[in-house]
Amino acid sequence: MVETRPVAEPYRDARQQRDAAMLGMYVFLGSEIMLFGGLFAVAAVMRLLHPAEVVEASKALHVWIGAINTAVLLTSSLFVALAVDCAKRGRRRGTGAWLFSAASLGAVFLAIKVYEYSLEHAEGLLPGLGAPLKISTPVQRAFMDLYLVATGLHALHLLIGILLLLVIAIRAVSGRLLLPERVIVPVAAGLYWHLVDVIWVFLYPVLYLAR
Amino acid sequence: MSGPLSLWPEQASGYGGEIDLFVIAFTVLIVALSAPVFVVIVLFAAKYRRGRPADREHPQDRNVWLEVSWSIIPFFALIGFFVWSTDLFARLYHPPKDALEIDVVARQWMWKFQHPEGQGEINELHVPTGEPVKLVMASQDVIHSLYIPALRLKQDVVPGRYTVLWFNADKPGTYRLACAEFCGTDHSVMGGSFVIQTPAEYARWLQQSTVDCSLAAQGGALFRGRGCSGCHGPASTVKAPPLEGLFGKPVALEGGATIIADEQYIRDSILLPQKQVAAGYPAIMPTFENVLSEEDVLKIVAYIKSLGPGDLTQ
Amino acid sequence: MTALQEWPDQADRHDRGLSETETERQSYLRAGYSLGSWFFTRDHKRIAILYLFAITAFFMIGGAAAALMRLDLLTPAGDLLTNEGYNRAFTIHGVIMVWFFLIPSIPNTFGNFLVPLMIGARDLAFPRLNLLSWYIFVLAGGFTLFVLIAGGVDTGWTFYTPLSSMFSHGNVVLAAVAVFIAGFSSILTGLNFIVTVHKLRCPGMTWDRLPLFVWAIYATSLILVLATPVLSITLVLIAAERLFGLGIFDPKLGGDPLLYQHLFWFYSHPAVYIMVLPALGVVSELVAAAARKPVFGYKFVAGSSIAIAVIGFFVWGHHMFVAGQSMYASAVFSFLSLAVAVPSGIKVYNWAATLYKGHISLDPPFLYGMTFIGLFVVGGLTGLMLAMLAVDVHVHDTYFVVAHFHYIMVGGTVSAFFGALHYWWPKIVGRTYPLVWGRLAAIFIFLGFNLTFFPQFLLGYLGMPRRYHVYAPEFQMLHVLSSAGASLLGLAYLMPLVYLTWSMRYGAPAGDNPWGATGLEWTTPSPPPKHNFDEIPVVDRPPYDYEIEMEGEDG
Amino acid sequence: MQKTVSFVLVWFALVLLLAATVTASFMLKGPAGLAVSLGIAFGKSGLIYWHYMHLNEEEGLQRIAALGAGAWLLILFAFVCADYLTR
Repeated sequence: MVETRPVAEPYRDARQQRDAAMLGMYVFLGSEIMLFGGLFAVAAVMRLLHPAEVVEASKALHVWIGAINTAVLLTSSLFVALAVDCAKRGRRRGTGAWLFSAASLGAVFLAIKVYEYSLEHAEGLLPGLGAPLKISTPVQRAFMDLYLVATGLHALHLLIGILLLLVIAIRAVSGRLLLPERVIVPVAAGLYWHLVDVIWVFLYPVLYLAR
Repeated sequence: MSGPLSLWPEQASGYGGEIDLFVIAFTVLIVALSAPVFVVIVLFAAKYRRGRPADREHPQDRNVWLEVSWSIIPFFALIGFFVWSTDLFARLYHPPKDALEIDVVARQWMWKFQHPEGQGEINELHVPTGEPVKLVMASQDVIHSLYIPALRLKQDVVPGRYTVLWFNADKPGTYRLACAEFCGTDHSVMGGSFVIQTPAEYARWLQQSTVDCSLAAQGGALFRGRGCSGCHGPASTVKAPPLEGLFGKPVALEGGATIIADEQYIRDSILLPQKQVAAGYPAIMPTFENVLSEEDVLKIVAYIKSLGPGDLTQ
Repeated sequence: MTALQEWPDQADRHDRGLSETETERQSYLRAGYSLGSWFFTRDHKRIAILYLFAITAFFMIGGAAAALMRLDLLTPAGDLLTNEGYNRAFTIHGVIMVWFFLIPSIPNTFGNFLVPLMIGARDLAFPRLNLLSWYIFVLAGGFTLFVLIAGGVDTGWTFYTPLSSMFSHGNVVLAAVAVFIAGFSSILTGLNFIVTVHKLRCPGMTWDRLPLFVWAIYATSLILVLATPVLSITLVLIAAERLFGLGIFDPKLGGDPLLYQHLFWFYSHPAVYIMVLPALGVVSELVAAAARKPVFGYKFVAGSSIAIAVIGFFVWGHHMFVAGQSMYASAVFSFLSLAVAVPSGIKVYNWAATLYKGHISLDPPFLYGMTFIGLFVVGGLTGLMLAMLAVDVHVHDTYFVVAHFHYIMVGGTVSAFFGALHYWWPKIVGRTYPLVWGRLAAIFIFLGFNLTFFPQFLLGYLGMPRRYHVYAPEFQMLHVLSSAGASLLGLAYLMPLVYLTWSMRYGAPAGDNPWGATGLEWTTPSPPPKHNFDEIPVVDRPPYDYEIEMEGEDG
Repeated sequence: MQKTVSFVLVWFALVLLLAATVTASFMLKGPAGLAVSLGIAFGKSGLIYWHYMHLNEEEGLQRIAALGAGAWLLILFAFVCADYLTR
């Protein structure tokens, strides 16, 4: 990777700076994995303690909506990968376009998610607010709580990702982001986006497909 | 409970004695492990003070075998003690079958004790000597911990399940019992006295304390009063599993698993009925979560335990 | 003790230090005087100073809460505070000391200041991130203080459910949020150190030439990054459970309170090593410098830091022996807890061996180092006793535990913190302090500490539960002793504040290397210039290569 | 260019795996179903990490950093589950 720009303070050369950035990003993503890991541990324990009821609760969720959303995220990841590829080649337009479409797929995911929540709320699956609870047992309610927290936290991460991609897309197109010199910026953002995708890849079977 | 200064706790059971022995032995070990370090540091600090004339020829800055030995040898010593203490610990998990059972309910900020014949007491526990006593403990609210220093024993009391503590007290007297797990505002006053009596005194004490009927009988009253008998009774038309002679027997569950019907199982079946559904029966039992207090549940459990084959039909 | 020696290396002594020296004029301290030049600095050394101020403040607040408790415990009835007040006091003490003093203490001050200097770098890998994590830390700290003092939280620093999630009256949610925020600071700092150590070592600074302090900070950073997020998510669940009646830890919904304890201790036990590993690193430096010798068994000592960090993740269950955990799990956790003793033992024995045939000085840093070793050994070995299942059943949640972890945390980490302060102070401010006062403070701290906490071992075995405001009269005498010691300890902790501040103006200039120690940080002027090194150094020799005489010498 | 192609191929694989996991959920129950769905999830994330997250271009250190946390979680899972299974 060629870098003509002078390197920032603590670094001796561009290679070193780039490696540091990559390593830092991977480590940060590691901490994100540990964050969601706690939730997955909770899910595991629930399943261990109440296998039958967890399966019951899981069956109540909308498998197909979840599947569609998974597909949406996977596709968005593809777009991000393509965007990064363009960035490496210094194609500003391409970078911006792919990032923008990825971000909009992220928005689609959120829209579908909100629609799904509203369905579940109408069906009386979601605890609290309004509609009467149709959940038969306390454990199933606890499972729905976990579902809410996990998907909610994931949605929050996705929202941050969307904003990140949009900002970078704009900066790339407008040329305020030097490409390919500062390709590290879209690369790092892309890593974050892919991780959010990976987390969903695990959330989907654990929450929707417990049988 | 003597004057303002005491240095070693009273001890009221053989088990407590074994713990003290272990602690003394282990203290000897750790002194043996640490004393050399202190001595050596002080010696060197004096002998090799900067500017002091001393033989400093050929100092070493590594010696793998030395290092390996002083990391491995203490470890083996420790393993010996590990086995010893784990053996002592394991005993706490195997209460004798014939133990005298006393129910304990903890709540902010008091202890309730229920003797089998129905005598209840608060913040005071009477037990006889020479007979194993098994405490079955439940919590109404937060986590508490029953701590009896004289027995060197402690067990957390966790909401949502039963925990067990058993002992064989042998020294009559009055000792302290306390809550060891922080449980809120009045945690530090959630304690009382633990009274060990000779069997004769204990029997006399049971006589004096007034009761209408035994724990199981009270449970039976609840069993009918709360409508359990409506389904589990002999005359019922609803298909509900029979409870006679259930306790301690294996139960086949929906989905193939089997489970031994212990206190915890009966408790869960009353409060979380869907958790383990007996095979072949519809999962129609409602939860009694907000209907029964922990004491009620313990009484019903005692009742169901008391049911021999055919008890319900007469 | 023989006559107190004066400062070893006395460059330009004639100057009684009142006027500022040439090196000081070019130092990082004089690189800009405006507030902005401090609060928007990206210089790791200035950020270290910012942390030093914040942490000292939190130390005093936590200490004040402790003083309040010790005062209250003078009488069995606890006449000074109400039950609620006492619970709030120890919650303040715990939360502040753990998350806002102990965890950031050595890494964020001395780690920040020294890691780049020690590995021959101009700064940490991400200077802006470094400043950001200070702001996050201060924000979280201020918020916590507000919550704890204005609102009042009475759950203890452990936030056990269901007490915290359903029954406590305090502002648990806000407290959880505050600690959650502080977590980001920890993670970012750890991340910064990891990348710095990997990517910014100067030419020739191979892993087997890395100062042991850097090894320790690196190990600590791994824990910070891997453990803190689990605490964060656990706090989120607590807050959610309290706000929306989430069922995860609620037995009524089939949840399990013990699950909270598992998640909490998966963070909080490794967190103990976050607090003590940097201290171990500091002491390795102090011992080597005091003995003017290479640390005995450098590779073992370095490796043991990593070993402690890793094994530290396998032992959390030893906090749950009487909590209702499976007996088999308890046995495994007990065994693994013994395993931690091995690397810790290696360190202690190797330090002792380092002194053999050295030129040992009894300057303040070494006195603190010895204090650390002594108290750390006692704390560690009583820890082994707690790891023994049968004993833990008796002393768990008693003052025995309190005494044990204060020997590690206060006797260990805080002593090492003061040791580091006295050792690197001349480098940080460029001036020397009166050694006599340093020695006196060290001795008082040692005495005061033991008087405070040794009686608590006895109290614990007697059956005095922790977090007790009202206690049985037979415990009073020991409590009075403990409180007396605490007051001595408190005064001793204030002494350095006075003479170190004095030294900044009236101390003699220290010169580059007042201790005659090795290590890149001593090759720079004191205080170092803004960019640490005019050109990046090249390392061509092992660490701690003090010249070793082969013939016997006479002094 | 062939990079783009490989990215698209990876995407195809991911979608196929998604289809697989959904179908499996209708056929398999209990531990078997869990094993399969988790296995597939690991497969998917492996593809993403290797191709989209550049691990195929990075050298050892970065790979360890990226995957280390995942491995670390096993400690949490192993011991917590061990406790619940042996109570």
